[in-house]
Amino acid sequence: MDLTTNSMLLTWTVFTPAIGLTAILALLALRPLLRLSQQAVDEASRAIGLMASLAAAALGIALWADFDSGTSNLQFIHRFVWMKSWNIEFFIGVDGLSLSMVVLTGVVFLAGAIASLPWWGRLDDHHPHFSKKRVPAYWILFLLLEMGVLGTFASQDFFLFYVFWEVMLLPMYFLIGIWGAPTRKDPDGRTRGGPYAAIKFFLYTLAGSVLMLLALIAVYYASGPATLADGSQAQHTFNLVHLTRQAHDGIFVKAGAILGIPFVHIVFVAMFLGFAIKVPMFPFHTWLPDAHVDAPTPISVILAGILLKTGMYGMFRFNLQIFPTGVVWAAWAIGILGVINIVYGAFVCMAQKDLKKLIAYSSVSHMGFCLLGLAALTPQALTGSVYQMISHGIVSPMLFLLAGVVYDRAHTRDIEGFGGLAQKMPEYTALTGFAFMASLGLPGLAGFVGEVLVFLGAFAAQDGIFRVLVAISALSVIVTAGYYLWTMQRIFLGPFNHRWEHLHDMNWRERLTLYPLAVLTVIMGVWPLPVFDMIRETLNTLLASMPAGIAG
Amino acid sequence: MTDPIVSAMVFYALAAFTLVAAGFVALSGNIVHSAFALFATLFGVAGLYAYLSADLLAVVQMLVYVGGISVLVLFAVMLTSGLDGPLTSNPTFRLGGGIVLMLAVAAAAFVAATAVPSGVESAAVPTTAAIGDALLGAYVLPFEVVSVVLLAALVGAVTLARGYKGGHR
Amino acid sequence: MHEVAPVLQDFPLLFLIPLLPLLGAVWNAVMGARMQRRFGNAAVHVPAILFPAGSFVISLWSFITLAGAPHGTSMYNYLWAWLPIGNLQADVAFLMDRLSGVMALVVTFVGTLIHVYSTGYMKDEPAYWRFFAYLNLFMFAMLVLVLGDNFLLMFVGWEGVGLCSYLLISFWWREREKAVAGMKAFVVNRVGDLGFSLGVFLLFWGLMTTPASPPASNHGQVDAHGAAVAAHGEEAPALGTSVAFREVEQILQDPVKRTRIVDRNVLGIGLITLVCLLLFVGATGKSAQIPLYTWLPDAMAGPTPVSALIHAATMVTAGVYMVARLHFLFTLSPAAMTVVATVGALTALFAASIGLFQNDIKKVLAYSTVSQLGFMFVAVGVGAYWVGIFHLMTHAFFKACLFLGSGSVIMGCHHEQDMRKMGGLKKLMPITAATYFVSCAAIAGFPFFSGFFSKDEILWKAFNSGNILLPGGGLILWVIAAVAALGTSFYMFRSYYMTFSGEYRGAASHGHDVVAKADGAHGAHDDPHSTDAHAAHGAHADPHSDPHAADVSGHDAHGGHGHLPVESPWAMTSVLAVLGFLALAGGYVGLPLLWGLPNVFEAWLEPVFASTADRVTSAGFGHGVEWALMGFSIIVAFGGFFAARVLYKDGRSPIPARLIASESALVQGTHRVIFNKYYVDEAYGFVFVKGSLVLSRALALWDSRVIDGLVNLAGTIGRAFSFLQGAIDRLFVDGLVELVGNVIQAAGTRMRRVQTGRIQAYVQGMALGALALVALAYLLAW
Amino acid sequence: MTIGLPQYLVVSGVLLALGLFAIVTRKNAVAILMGVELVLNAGLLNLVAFSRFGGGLDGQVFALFGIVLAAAEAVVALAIVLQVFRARRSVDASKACELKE
Repeated sequence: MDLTTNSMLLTWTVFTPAIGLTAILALLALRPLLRLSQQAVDEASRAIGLMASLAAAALGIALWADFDSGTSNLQFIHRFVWMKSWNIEFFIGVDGLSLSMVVLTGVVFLAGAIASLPWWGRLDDHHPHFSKKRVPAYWILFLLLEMGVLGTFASQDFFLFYVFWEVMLLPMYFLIGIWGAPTRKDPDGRTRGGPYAAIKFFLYTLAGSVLMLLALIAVYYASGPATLADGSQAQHTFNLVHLTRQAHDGIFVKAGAILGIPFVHIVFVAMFLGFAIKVPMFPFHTWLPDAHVDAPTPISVILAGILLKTGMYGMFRFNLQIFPTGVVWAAWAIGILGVINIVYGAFVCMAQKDLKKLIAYSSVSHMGFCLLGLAALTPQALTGSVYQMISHGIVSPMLFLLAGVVYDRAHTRDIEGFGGLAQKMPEYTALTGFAFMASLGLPGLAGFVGEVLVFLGAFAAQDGIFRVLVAISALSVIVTAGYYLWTMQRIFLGPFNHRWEHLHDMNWRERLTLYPLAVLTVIMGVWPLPVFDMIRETLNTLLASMPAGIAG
Repeated sequence: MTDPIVSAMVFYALAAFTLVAAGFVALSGNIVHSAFALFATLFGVAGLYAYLSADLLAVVQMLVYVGGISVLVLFAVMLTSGLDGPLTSNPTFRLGGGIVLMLAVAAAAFVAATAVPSGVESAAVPTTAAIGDALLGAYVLPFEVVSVVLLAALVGAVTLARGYKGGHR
Repeated sequence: MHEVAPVLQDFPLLFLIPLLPLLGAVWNAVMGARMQRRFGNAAVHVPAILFPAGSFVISLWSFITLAGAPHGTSMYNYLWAWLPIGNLQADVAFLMDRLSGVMALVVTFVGTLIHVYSTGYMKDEPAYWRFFAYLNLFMFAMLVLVLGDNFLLMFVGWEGVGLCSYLLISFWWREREKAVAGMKAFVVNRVGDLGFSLGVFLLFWGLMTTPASPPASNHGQVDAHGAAVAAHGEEAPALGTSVAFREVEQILQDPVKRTRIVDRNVLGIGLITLVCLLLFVGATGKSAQIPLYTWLPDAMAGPTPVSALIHAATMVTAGVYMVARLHFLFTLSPAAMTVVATVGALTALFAASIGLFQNDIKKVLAYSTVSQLGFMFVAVGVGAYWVGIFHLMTHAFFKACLFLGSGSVIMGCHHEQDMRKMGGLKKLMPITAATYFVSCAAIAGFPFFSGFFSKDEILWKAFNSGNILLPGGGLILWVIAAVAALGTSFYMFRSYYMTFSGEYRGAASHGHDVVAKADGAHGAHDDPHSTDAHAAHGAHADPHSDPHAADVSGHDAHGGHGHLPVESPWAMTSVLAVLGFLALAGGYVGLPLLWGLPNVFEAWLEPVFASTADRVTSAGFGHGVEWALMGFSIIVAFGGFFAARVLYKDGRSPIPARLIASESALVQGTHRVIFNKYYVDEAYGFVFVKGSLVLSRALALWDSRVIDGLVNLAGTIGRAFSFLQGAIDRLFVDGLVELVGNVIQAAGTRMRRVQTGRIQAYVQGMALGALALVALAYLLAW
Repeated sequence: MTIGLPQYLVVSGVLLALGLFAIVTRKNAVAILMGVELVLNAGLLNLVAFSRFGGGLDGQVFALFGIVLAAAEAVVALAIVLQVFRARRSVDASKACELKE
């Protein structure tokens, strides 16, 4: 499979945000020259930011348009030697799995961008809306984040992946820290707020990526010789395609044990933990609710919509592709942790008082399905897991945008504080109802397809335990319905709470983001075929690399 | 060649004369006495040079030291001690330390002297021509440098002695 | 048993049947509010009725072409592949065979009628458009369920109707308990759906992993977890993997494959039995059988047309349809059939007993629905599938008529649902009364009414069934069912007489405030458990109770004038008339063979269940027994009727009041228990709802305290450690450096005194130094 | 007893001792200079003695240079002493100790 550069379209997609970024910077630099007012600069940077994310989304769709779903090898490759001394190449390429994530990133970032626009005049001054604070800086970081994420999904070189992984991490810290909620003391005296959440998020993910770095180095030194882009021979390689081929020839099995633990196991676990923190998996999930509660709406949209998927994507691309035996070895552990994610997340949701925290924990629960799907290793389960990633990537942004709608007006997210809102905001109620139904997996909407495939695939797995796991996690279907409807009940139904007399229904900016996502949810629920075509070949090759007797 | 005993006797006489004069220089309470004792010491040393058949040196010693420097010292004594009282401005202090130091050095000299193997006595030959050759032969560079030093000293002494235009600062 | 290969005849318009109501729903949802504001109600309900009517026409057309087609053919319409992954092939395809044809007709016909009825009932409702949007959406979901070609598509309809019932029950969401009732319905349905989906997964897995060909070499034993241990070599070709009903049916028709799958067991129970039981759990959720019935009585919080359409005619019958549709599975496991039948019978009796004492007219009808569904499950349980469907159809007619009748009564009495505040409506609302009576007769099983034919057939089939593993076979079922039938006819006529006979007890006219108030007061302080007498001795006794009306009717005023109940508008009464007629004549489609008359209904459904007909055995009782049973059921019907008539007609007899007021603790106790629905609701509420709340609160606390705590602890430990390190650094390392500095400085100050400024001291020092050197050199040399 | 090198060395040693004594104990700056002269002469004497006993003429040439330098040194030293005297009206060495620490 030749890996020479054959198209620049992907590079354009990944670096369009960078172009937008530099445009804003240039604008700032030229500001004194052009004597621009602060207002003009804000408007311009918003326009540039919007254009950049629109372009990225359009390019993503273009990529999908002429993506040949018949083959599983990489397409739109752009590869050249980056650091000769360390055999590191700038190597980006897309197969079905990466492409799905790139397209999803484009869509969600576009939604995030639109949601970051100010509120067209409805803002009261004593609640400074985040979209009016330090606008150019916001958009620069926003586009940097987008570039980081697109790069993460497109890179096929382990080192480059790690670089983009870190690039993705940094702007997120500032976006949550500066534009998030101000620091406050929550009822039991602990300091919470944007900065706290940002630090917690940053350190937590950084700890994970440190583990990943160690694994990266271990893999590099255990890898065999390979040819670089410029044809020269390299002793070791970061190139993912070569690494996969070498892994399948058993090079890592022969690699020496580290600290007495077999190489494959320890590297697998290190990488897995690095990604598990991002998913988030059960014991490492406590950063998610804090990050969501205190992040501004568009940022928690992106955080839930995309950043959680980078963790799962990492597991598919690295843990499953390079260490298939590792996944088989750890299948029980991943499965059980996935189920804990599902059931534990669902039950904790039931007791949440804060709407965003509830949605955050529901994300934890839904990502548990992806873990269970990955562990089951059958075609349906894997497809279900990837599909759940995509559908959750559409539904959870909708949920967070909806949470944003009510927060922008009422400045509180306390579920108990509302009541009978349907009377004042009927359209908003309808949409939230729709989003809740999609999220709890009503058949015919996006949520259901992922769930049913994971259940079906896990049930048909080789190992008996998965049948037990499915039975337990199916319990979450009821609990999820419970907490969503209970929330629906407390906020929208019942007698009207006259404290919210001043609330008004949705404005055009909110409709612009929510209705497209709603239509997308329906399409993905009713007609999942195009997405299946996209990811089918990749998953087949991943499964084909399974040790004999596992491929279900 | 004269009888060795007599020559020894001459040597000892010279040595004793020089040392006694030096003792006066060091120990006399009166600065003027010291000055004149200095004259005598230098004179004694010149004698010793002669005894050592270093004839040019003896003469030069007589010219430079006895004629020049001691007179200069006398001048200095006369210029500086007249004002503040009697000429006995030559008090000694920390006598103890000085005596101890003297005795120690003398002892060291004795020890060193006895330890040094007495080389063979070279013939008493007039040395002036040889020294002249040496001065302009092997030692031409030191000869020139010495002249420069003398000039510098001359100039230095003149400027110092004349003092500064604005009086001393 | 002749093998009928299913012939698929393409009928391109089939997908329109579910699609039209969907279009109606979308149209009303989007445009409804505006249309209603600008053009009034008509603009809303005209499209809302036309779309379902259109789908009724198409389903009728398809039904007719189906009738014309040869045996075993079914109308098929493939749209697109929905979930084509690996060996899973679930696609969006609609199939109308004879069974789903009947169901589609019933759904669309009754549905359209109820739409018409709703125009009258909901006339002055501000959210008129939203109601019709939801109704259309429900029709769409129900039709997807009925016409779905495979499990997953049926599941879409399955949960879709659950959603619509949630939306419609909590239609008047302003009152809190109505919203809560909706939520309860959805969650309980969801529990059932969980069972259904697990059953589907188990079936899919079972089919996929059971080796088709009997393994050659070893013992071919399948281990406990069902993992195919068969061929160690290549993977034996599985039975085939499909979720489409007809394909699974075809697989199970092949005797070799059938034996392979039947004798396979999982966790000690037969695979097929486990699948059927799980699917039946889904059915109990949807069709409100024990134990998941608690949501139906609360569902009465929804508007009455909703109760009629969803909670009587269509949605609740989905469970029965599902069992009938999967007859090829259920007949493979007698155990499952027995469970279905017994649960059905028990539910019938249980619901009937509760129905005896309800005072809210809709609650009575709700429990009667649960009871009638129990009958249907008895039918499909014993393998008499066509009877079950037949009863389903007739029940749809007369129960819808009863509900709509109660609807017009409620509207007439200004939204009063308590029967004790009604009475004497026969004179005031003649049509409603008439249709109500006909339907009561039908449900009770009066001869020549539709209910008689279907229910009697069920009793006979139960009595005569050979598949039941209970001791004495169908006998027990028959006994329970008979008692339930007796209860049914009693409480139905009780409700008839309390509502329509005697004097109007409602807070009718202003003129007679005194009486009304007295009456009202009278009513007010009578809390529920003291109003009804209860026949203490045993369930079998001839239960008769005294309507509260008795002690009041005596001095009741002669029915005041003013806001007296008035007959409902024609839109509602016409529908009542149609349904009343069907309640009367509906039965003639399925006349009993005993009478030598052609049974059209059974003939129609026979090919559908042909493939499994041989497995349904009968206990071999002769016609004589059948005649006897038919006679007995007539006696039961009239018995219930007369008892109710004696006790409740015109509120004359004092027995009910006296029984209620009787001091004996036993009577009081049992009455209170039964009246409060055996406290099942409260038990569920306490165990499940409260339990999960407590668990979730505990987990949330644990999450924020322990796990988050650990993370923060890691943070604080990090901070403490760095502080410690800072201290060490400051004290030791820094300390040493300063120490060195100080030492040097001290030494320096002491050395300074040496600089006395006196030259001689320096010379002396130098001399001594030189001297020391000389001495040293001397010493060393020496 | 013939006069050998040790005798000359003893003489110069004693001369050196007396010179040092003068330098160290005399308060009067000029007396100190006298002491310096004595020390210089002790050194020269040694030079000449060694040139006589075994050394070539070098010793004497050095002694010659030594004398010349001693002269220059004395001139400069006395000029300084005169300046000190002019500045302080006294040549008491022990008083002129401002340069101390």
